[in-house]
Amino acid sequence: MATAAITAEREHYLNKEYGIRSWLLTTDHKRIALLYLMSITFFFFVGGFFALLIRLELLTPAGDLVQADTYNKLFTMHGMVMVFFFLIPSIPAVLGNFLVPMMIGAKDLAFPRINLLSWYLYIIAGLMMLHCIVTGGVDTGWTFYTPFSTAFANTKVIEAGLAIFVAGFSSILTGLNFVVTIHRMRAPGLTWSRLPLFIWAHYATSIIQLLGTPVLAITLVLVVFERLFGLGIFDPTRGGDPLLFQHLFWFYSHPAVYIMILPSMGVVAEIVPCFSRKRIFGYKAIALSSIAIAVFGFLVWAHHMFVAGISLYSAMIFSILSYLVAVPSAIKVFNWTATMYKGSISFSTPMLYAFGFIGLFTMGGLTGLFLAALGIDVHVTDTYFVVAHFHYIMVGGAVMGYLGGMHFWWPKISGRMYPEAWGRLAALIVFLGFNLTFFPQFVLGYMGMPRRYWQYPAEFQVLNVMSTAGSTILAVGYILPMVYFLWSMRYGKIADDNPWGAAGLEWKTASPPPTFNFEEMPEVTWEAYNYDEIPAPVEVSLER
Amino acid sequence: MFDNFPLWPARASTGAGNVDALYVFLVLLATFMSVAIFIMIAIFAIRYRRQHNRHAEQIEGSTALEITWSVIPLGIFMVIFVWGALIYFQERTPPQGATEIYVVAKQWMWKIEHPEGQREINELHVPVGRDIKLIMTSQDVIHSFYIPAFRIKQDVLPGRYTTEWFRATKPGVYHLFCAEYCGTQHSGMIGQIVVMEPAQYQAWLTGGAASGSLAANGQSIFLQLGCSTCHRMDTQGRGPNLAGVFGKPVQLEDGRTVIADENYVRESILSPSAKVVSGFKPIMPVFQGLVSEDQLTALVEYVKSLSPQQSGAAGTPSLKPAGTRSEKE
Amino acid sequence: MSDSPVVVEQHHGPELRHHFATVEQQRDASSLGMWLFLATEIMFFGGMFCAYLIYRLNYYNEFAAGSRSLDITLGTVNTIVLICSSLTVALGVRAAQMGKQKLLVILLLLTIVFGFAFLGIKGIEWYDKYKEHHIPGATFNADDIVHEYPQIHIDQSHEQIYFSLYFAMTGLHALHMIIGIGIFAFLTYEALKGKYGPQYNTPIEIGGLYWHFVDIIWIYLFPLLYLIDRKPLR
Amino acid sequence: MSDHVLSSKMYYGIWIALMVLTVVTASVAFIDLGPLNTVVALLIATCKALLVVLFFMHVKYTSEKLTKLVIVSSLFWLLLLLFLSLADYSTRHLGHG
Repeated sequence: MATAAITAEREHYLNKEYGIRSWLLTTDHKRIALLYLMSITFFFFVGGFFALLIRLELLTPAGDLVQADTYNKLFTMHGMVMVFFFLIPSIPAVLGNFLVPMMIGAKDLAFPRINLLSWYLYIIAGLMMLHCIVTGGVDTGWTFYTPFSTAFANTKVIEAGLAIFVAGFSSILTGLNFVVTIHRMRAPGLTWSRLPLFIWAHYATSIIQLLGTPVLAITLVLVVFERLFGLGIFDPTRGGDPLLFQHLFWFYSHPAVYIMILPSMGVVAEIVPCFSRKRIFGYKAIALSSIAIAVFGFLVWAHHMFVAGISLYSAMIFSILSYLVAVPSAIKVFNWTATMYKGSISFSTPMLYAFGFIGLFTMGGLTGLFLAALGIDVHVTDTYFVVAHFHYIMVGGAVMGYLGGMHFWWPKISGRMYPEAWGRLAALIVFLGFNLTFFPQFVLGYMGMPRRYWQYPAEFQVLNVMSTAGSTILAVGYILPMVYFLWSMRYGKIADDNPWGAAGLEWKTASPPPTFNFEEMPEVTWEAYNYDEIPAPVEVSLER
Repeated sequence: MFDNFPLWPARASTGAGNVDALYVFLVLLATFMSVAIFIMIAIFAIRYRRQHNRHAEQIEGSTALEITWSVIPLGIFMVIFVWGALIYFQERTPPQGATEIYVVAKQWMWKIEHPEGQREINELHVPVGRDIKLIMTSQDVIHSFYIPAFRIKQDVLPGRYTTEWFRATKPGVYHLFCAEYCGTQHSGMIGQIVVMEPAQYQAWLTGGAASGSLAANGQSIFLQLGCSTCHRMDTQGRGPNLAGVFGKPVQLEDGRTVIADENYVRESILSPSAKVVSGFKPIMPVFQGLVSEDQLTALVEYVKSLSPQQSGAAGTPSLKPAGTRSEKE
Repeated sequence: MSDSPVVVEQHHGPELRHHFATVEQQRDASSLGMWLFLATEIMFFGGMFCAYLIYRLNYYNEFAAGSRSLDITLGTVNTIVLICSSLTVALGVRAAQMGKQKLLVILLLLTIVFGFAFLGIKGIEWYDKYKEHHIPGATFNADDIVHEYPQIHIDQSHEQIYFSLYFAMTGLHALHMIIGIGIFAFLTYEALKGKYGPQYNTPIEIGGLYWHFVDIIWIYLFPLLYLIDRKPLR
Repeated sequence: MSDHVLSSKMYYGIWIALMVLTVVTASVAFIDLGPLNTVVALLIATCKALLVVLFFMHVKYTSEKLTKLVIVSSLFWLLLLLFLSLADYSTRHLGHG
């Protein structure tokens, strides 16, 4: 990977060993992070390809590009691939894997071999998913609603279910590793109140992975059993209740949204103070709000079921609880904004992504208020309003945070700088493309266009064309960073150990770090985000 | 078909205005909040952009400020919750005396039966200004009956009845969508809601080739299946007399009490032994798989018609005593 | 790994992995890891407990009748077998702590024997269910149960839900038992090589935690599946 | 953690208690206590589980609060799942289809 030019002087995790075996059998969390980076990038583009086909089909009201069955498979596999093979592992398994041990001053995660195992499980799951896709695919929607998935769909439901089961196992093991590492491996002096907020966010995420994922696993097992052996637990013709499936499914799948967004919030909480040269505003509130989101996130699942036939009274309970989870999110947004007040703000690429994140997450969160309001939800649920809302959270939020984090830590990961001008351009393209793609969908949703429609009435066309146009811009915005990241590995400027003048232990070691992260094991004597004690770096130049 | 303003759906029911009002409130609130955040970020980013001669001022936080911006949103959220819940309560409480129309969904069509016996597919004719209650079930997978112009939607489940209601206010033709993904032709499971002036509607009703009222249909199925040999109109039958039963509480063998609503009647036909009426033996044969959803609908409507005062005002739900279970499936 | 530039080989045994500072830190980490894993297992079975709870409340008659059709003697014996295995595991951990190598191996082997005994008895029970056509699916038939209790009302399809849950719960529990036996076979192999002693016995301890947990799941499955309603019929 | 070795007598004691409770729960099931049958069965099961957790799994002797926290929070989450699901099922009969 790295070239001989720099490796002559210093040994680090990239050049310590060479050859495919040194990667496939590594237990170094940093190398595993890179393995994950490559695999999730692959799945991101697979899922993105499906998304583009979906958008192209929706360019015209008639179903003319692909068959109805094909379209149904496209949105199903777009959802499954993006949720289970990109979003859920994205930040935790790549940035989290790379940074959690370094940020707490540890040599590695607590269980390095389990870490490698979880990557292999992910790959096995990914291969199962790919096999499922190329041999015919699955058309249940990523939600697997019964009795369609158990008794009516004649696509590869079992294979897809098992793939997600295995991916879930991988996700559980990652979360388990993080919790143990954060509890047991912190450097001397690194108390809980001195932990970076990125660590708090990952701790909260891991709680959800540990306690939520098994419920999805057993639910999918029951669906598989039902198809294989005809159990009838979710089959209404045999006294089963299809709503029970929805309860169990959403018990995981609502908190899963927080698995995707919490790490992104952690990334933003690192970027904003660094590029404002400020201590973070209200450290405690942001840290605790991560935990609060993880806990409250489990109390709100049935707001996906307000029109599904649940009781009126439980709908009201779940509606009011849904508003509770909005409060900690609001606190975070306000505190990030307040952090910038009287700062010294730089417009570097990671900060642009952080701006984008705050803006888009705010809009996604606020439209969540619409969906939690019972009377509105009845009208807009299962329409494009919901589609727009969760893309604002998951793409506008989670993916923006992921890209921001990738730019922020790329010098540490690769030892090279990416071209700053291209970085800013890509951030702008992503922001514009994203809004053009998804904002029209809010309007479409309120007008009543249902989701998962292969063909639609003609009056919805103008907005759909806008959305499709936006999606092509978005695609360019996503391909650009991949290109210049690859380019920078050979031609990028050599990065300093701490190019941003950032606080945090990961910046106190070399770029790229040595195999065991630190030449000398650190001892922490300072508070988090001590930007008053670190001089601002020279601005990164825009050349190239 | 649609208003001149193409970015807003038609508004054609009494409930739609309420939903729109809350929606407009939320749009204003969300716009205000987003713009406020954007402007703050823009001002801070420009006013405090990095300059050589200026350093950041450290501010650790402000508990008072943080409490303020937690409590005020919470207060606003509670207002939204109450407002939304009121609309929802109204949407899910059909008024007394609503006309009851049966909907049977299947992959991929809507079958609709009027109490007068009219049958329609993928079309629903209703008069302006009358309360309409839809009693819906599915033959296969979950569907969802969605009328954007009325702002109502309800999933249609196999194995039980769900309901929704509306009162149309404006004649016209409106979209009917299936909103819950149901397989290959999900996007083809659409139809029309035709709202007519009462006079026209009456003409439409009489014009169609109705094959007797739904209840009358039910009666002939009732006789055909031999139900009447046990369910006699006196006290001598081996099964309970069904006259006047609908909508009333029923004492069961095991001591429980249930309300005889649509779901109870349905269950008692399909799985008679589940909730046997006190004083009777579980001798009724199981009709699961022997009657179609359409026949079931007619039978339910027939049983309902035996309780005249209840017909059309089936079981005001809020009056049901607690501790009963009527929606088992 | 051993040629790391920073870690000077300290005076510790080979069982200490490079990235831990002390043996205590390593053991605490392993133990916490296992407890967290058990927490996920609780939620895994929790999904089935949730389904069980809701259907039992709705279909009590069928659940009671299904419960009666299970063999309570075999169920009780199996509970006792598992409790005995838990004892041998607990004593095994103690033997390892005290450095009694031979005793440790014997206790581990005994545990495995109990494990197989449990699975054997479970297999007999399943075979009986197979003969009675109580396995859910196309061949399911609960006529015998319906005829046995003419005084209560039994819906065949609801009876099938009981047996669906019975097989899902006991089946997944048995799968955990099989995994447990695998783990203990590995531990026995290592113990035979004399790996465990007062200094280092973490694998025995966390393997034991897993075994006890599987035992606890059964402790709940037994009353929930076998003892729903055994009292004399009215 | 459980550095000090517990006496084997105690393990046998716990084992005997577990055996007795098993026999008791199987026998009590044959006595008609009405709805209390379920309560008693679950109470006995919980006692047995507690004995195993506290003694066989050494939780009573661990100084580690974290282990207890993990156990308590996983049970809390399980109860969340059960109770919030029941919130729907137990109120559906109240109507409003």
